[in-house]
Amino acid sequence: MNPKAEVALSLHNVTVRFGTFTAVDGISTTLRAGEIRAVLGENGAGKSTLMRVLAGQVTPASGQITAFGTSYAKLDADLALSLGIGMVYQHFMQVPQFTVAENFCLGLPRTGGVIPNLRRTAAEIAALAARYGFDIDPNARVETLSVPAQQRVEILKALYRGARILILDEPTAVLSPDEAQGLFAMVRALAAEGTAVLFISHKLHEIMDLCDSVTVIRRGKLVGERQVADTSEAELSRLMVGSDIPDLTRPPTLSVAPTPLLTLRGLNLGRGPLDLTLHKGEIFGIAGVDGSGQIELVETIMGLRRQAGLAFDFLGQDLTGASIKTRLAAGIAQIPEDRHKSAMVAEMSVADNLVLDRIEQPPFSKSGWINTPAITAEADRAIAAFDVRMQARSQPMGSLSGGNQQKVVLARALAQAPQLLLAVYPARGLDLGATRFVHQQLLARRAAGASVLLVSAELEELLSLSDRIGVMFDRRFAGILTEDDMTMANLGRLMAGAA
Amino acid sequence: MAKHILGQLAAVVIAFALSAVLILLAGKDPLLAFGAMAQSALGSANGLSETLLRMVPLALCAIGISLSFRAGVFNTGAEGQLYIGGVTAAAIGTALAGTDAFITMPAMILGAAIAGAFWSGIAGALKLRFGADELITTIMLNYIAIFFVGFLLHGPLRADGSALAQTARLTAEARLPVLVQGFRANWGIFLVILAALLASLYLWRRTGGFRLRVVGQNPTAALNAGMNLQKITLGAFLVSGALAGIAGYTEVAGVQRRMIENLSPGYGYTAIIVALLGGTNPIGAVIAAFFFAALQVGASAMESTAGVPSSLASVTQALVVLCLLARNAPVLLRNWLARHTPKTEA
Amino acid sequence: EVKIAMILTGPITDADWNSVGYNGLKAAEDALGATIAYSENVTDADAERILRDYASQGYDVIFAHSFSFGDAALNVAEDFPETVFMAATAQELTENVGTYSNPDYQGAYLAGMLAAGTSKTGTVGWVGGMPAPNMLANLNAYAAGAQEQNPDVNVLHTFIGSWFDPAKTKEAAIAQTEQGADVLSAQGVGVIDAAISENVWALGAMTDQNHLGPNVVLTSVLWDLGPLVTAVAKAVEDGTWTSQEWTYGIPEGAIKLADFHGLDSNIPADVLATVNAKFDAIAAGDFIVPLDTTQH
Amino acid sequence: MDFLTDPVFAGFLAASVRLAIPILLAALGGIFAERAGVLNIGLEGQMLTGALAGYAGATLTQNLWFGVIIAMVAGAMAALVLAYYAIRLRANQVIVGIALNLGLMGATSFAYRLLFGVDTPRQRVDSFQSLNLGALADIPVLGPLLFRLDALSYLALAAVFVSWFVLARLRIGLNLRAAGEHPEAAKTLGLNVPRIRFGAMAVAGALAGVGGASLSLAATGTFVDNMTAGRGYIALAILILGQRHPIGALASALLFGAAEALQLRAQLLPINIPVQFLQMLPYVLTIAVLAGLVGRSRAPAALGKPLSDD
Ligand SMILES: Nc1ncnc2c1ncn2[C@@H]1O[C@H](COP(=O)(O)OP(=O)(O)OP(=O)(O)O)[C@@H](O)[C@H]1O
Ligand SMILES: Nc1ncnc2c1ncn2[C@@H]1O[C@H](COP(=O)(O)OP(=O)(O)OP(=O)(O)O)[C@@H](O)[C@H]1O
Ligand SMILES: [Mg+2]
Ligand SMILES: [Mg+2]
Repeated sequence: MNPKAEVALSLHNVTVRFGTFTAVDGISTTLRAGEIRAVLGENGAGKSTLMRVLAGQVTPASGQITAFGTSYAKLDADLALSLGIGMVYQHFMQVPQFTVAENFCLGLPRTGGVIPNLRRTAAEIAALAARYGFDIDPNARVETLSVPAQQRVEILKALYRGARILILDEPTAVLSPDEAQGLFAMVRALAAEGTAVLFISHKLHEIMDLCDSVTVIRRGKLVGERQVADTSEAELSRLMVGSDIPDLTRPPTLSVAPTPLLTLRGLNLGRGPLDLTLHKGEIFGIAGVDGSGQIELVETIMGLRRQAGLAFDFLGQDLTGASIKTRLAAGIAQIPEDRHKSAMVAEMSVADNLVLDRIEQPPFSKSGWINTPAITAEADRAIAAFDVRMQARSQPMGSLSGGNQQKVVLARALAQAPQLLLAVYPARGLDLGATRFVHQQLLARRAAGASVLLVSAELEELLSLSDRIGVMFDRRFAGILTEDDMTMANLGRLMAGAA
Repeated sequence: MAKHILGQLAAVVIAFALSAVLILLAGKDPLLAFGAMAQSALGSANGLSETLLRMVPLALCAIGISLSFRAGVFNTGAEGQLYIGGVTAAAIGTALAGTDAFITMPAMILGAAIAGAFWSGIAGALKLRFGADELITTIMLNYIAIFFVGFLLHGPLRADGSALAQTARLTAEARLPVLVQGFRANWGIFLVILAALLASLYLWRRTGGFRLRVVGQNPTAALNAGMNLQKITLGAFLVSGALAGIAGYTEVAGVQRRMIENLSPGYGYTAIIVALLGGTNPIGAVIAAFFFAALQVGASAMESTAGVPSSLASVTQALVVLCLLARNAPVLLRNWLARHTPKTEA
Repeated sequence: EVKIAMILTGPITDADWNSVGYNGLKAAEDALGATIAYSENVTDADAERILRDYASQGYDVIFAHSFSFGDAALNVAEDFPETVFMAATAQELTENVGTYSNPDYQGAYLAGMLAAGTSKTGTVGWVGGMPAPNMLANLNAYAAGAQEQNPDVNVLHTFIGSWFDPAKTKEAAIAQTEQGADVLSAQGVGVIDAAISENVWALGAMTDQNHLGPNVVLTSVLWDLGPLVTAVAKAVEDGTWTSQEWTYGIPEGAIKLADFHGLDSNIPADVLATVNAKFDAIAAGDFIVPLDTTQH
Repeated sequence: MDFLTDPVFAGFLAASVRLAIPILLAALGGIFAERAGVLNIGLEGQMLTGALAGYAGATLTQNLWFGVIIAMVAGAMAALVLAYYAIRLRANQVIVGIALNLGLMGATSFAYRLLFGVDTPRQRVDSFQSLNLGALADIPVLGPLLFRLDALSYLALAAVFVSWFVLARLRIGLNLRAAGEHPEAAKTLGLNVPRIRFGAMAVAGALAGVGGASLSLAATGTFVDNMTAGRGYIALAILILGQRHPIGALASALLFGAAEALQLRAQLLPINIPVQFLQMLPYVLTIAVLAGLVGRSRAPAALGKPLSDD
């Protein structure tokens, strides 16, 4: 980055309030063309909110935004777009039922007048995609695309609109490391062309790898700004949390002979058989590029998906045709992939969400009558134990920041000390401290003799936690790695489909 | 809270001011009309009795609708369920003529509830089995119910020798007793209170109600939490149908004393407004039903006393609802003014 | 000065049953200088309350102008012995509940004769709302009249299943013309529209409906409730009112055929003569139109 | 195949179309509203408004087309009230819709009397008559289906294809659907979602208004209180049955119209089925088709939901 480059954006004392709550508190900073700036902070620190101010989605209570020399008290969506500010949201802003090209046409007169020229737009998309080495079918419906593909579409959409300031809100949360590297290459290329990039991530190594500078936010306030060259991961995490984060210690594998916990025979996800046995006291990692059958595997174990000819043995119990309720009662718990869809009721309180699957059990109810004090007590316990940051336990679940929602889901999954925990992307969107905390919880389950099926897109996470790793490709296991051959190289090879 | 009630009051006042303009346009006296309205709906023992009487079917249907909406079931079929419940109650009541009231009354209530639940259950089964949208099926089932009842009353259930399509008059044991001699309000009100209390307890204190709310708000999460979606959804259909069926019973046993072809002036549809005005809350539904009943009873008195055309009575009712719903309007106005008045900065 | 109230099932602008009631009320107002009041669109669920309302306001006589208001009138009458209630076709009579019939079936008989006599196809039609007793009486008398005129006549009838649905009524009538009906009895808005579009004859009902189809409405069966309302109110005022069935039909001059507006040239002269003779016979009491409310 | 040329069969086909047209127009209106994310329960009131306004406009100017235009404007205005509640006031769209239907039923009746009085006999306007297309009308099946209609019905059929084209091909259609599926995304792309929804509702009301006018200006030539007789609610069902697609709505409305035409004819046959069972036919058939053929249809994701804050 060129320190003499033109200033693309500067913020002066920007403050955002939601009611009485100050989400962003007097933040000032300056971003130059071609600079890649990381924005770092705990869950709920205010990163997304600040970015939404820039995209014209949130009106600041006070402060000033200067973009390419002109100052504004607030931006609206149109203005932000016309200034060349493009944002890729955590929740993608695409109409799932539309094709990629149709999504690109929305609100963009350049794509044709009364009748948008979809063919021309598709051709332009293809050309742009080719320039950045993306593989995107402009005529595919967005809902049929994988998550990384949707993200590429989002980025491409911002570029197509001529973004000169590109905001990426936790883009790597849904990407595998390889995919993340692809993204970084692209971001670097854009920066080289003069695009300023704001990059939000909870992964310090990514920041160290990609960014020029870092802005650290804590509880809405800017607590420090560093050049990446002049700082370290340790310093950044200290800045972010206010203290050091303890290292993760993984106790060694037990030396006793493994005892099976779950045996699946005759499993077939549509591309041939795959047998699976999970042992007590192990973390079994599942690697694979997105869409390799991980989710189907978890859904089958959970009973959400039925398959003929499957024999399901769980601790000597035959659960083949069992209902989800029976499986939960038998000690299987899950952290689902999409918490908004599958794991939370946004309108209900955090306390209610914490007992969603246990409401029938004592002490939360007795002969069908709900025991509110018991639920309150459980909520207080879980909120304290999992450090859920929120205003009140009666707060609707939907009003928590994403990271804190994830903690609630985790707390619920772990509450009954499950014998088998199906953890799908358990740390997605979590900050450093929270991620560390989740990992410790998984290890604690393992130490207690339970088994964890850990689905993750992050190979480091898998490598540091798993006892074995099953690598999925095309809905089958391409291989199962054990302690000795668990290496990045082997993982990468198998994930690509090599035998 | 106080501010909230004040706001509601202001809304009602505005609605009446608007109606007053229309009444003047019709060449009638608004003060006379509103006086008659207040007097006949709430201002006299008979008025209160009439309001309570009308509240019963509205409240029963609205409680059921509230429960079904909470479960994510858009049951707009209370009208038809009411007819089916009513005709069943009348059939049982006439069949048991002369039997002790201790047997007749429970039999009629139970019969009406089961019949209403059955009718609603058809829509439920179609939804679960074929994914048929209940908005369509319940609207269609309303028409079918009314034609079917017409068939029964013209044919098999018609009273001997009656020129009219109606069942025989219920004997005293089969009727719902009045609360106070000389007034029409009847024991149906106890059914309302009972239903509202049970429904509230169920919704907020019972695990079943908890599950119902979860299913209504996020079915996928409910599924993942091990809940039986089909059972809960069907249950919501059945319970709301049963309550509408009981509303049919109260009309037959308490008001008409037989089954007639035009049993309901759209109670089942009005109850949708009532349920939503009451915040899909059983107690709220009762309060809203009382309010709406008073409004309807009062509105018709505007016609009989002040000569206001009945069409304006419906306009007045609609205006009251619309003004109540416009509670965000003052905020909007303030924001608009704030945006459009130049700031004077020091 | 007598105070008269009336409750009606529909709007007074329907040019049908409710207009007849309203016009009767107006006639009594003019004739007696009476005070009148009325409520429209009264449902069966509301009837009792509104009757009670009028009674407690001191109205002397209250007309419950629907065959379905009988129960309500009987219930309220118990509590207001000083008030006179007139229910259209009540099931029973009491001290202060009288009843009045709907004698338009007498006119329907004549309409049937006219229809059968004018028809070239030998098929005539009749469209109504719901199979209520008064409608059935009308239909059966129409059919009987048609048969008297032409024993081989084919009388088609359709019930649309609700009281007001002009578009559906029109389609029901068109369906009848497709089966050959070339004269239609219009017991609801829409039939005359069908007659216009299919170029067949229509016979209006209740009020003179010629203006709705000047070229197709041969005549209308008129029902004038004025004499009845006036007579009842006068009797109440004079204290001579008695509980009974008040019948004001053709003999009393309440049912008539409307002017033909020049279309009588399309009716065979002999038919016209027979119909006129029949009218006179009914008026003189020499012929009693059969009252049949069964559904065939 | 003799029946194909049978005049009774031809009459049945033509009647099916005529009975379908008013419902079809309202259903098209409903589609515009719903695809943009607004639940338009108020179709019934908008139709009724159109029926009166069309009649009044045509009577006062002695011009049917002027009546149609007035009906569109009035229907649109009625819909915009609902839109204001739904979009600006974030009120529950179901209550507002039902309340407006109630209010408009009264208001149209009242307005009729203000305009035309109570005591004057009801006037009839010379309604739209079927166009004379000569030999075309005698083509088997197609003739009665397509070539015996009145001008307003051709307008309705044209509206089906125009609606389809607008929704599927035009930029405004794309924007409209985005507003119904993912308003937040639409907003981030600089689309003015409230404006789109207001526009969609205006179109919805205008179409429902013409639907109402087709009752007063084509079917009959007069206005009667509450003459829509629940067609606005039926249209809500028809549009779902048609999967919220204009062509689907056409097919569904025709099915409903055909069932109605059939039962009106079945009543004239010497069969011993109670009349009430014949009258049920259209409603039973609709359910049967929904369950048997159509099944689950996906509503726009944001249907009925108020926009999020700011
Ligand atoms: N519209 C809103 N209304 C009320 N509170 C809000 C709103 N949006 C955000 N907040 C609150 O503001 C705070 C900051 O949220 P924000 O999403 O900016 O955090 P974040 O730093 O992006 O967190 P994460 O790392 O979890 O994504 C949170 O406490 C959140 O609950
Ligand atoms: N009405 C509200 N009240 C309080 N907080 C809200 C409200 N609406 C949204 N929020 C919060 O605003 C924040 C902004 O959402 P954003 O799209 O950045 O997701 P996020 O919280 O980071 O979630 P995720 O990690 O799942 O992607 C979230 O924390 C959300 O919970
Ligand atoms: Mg965020
Ligand atoms: Mg997050």
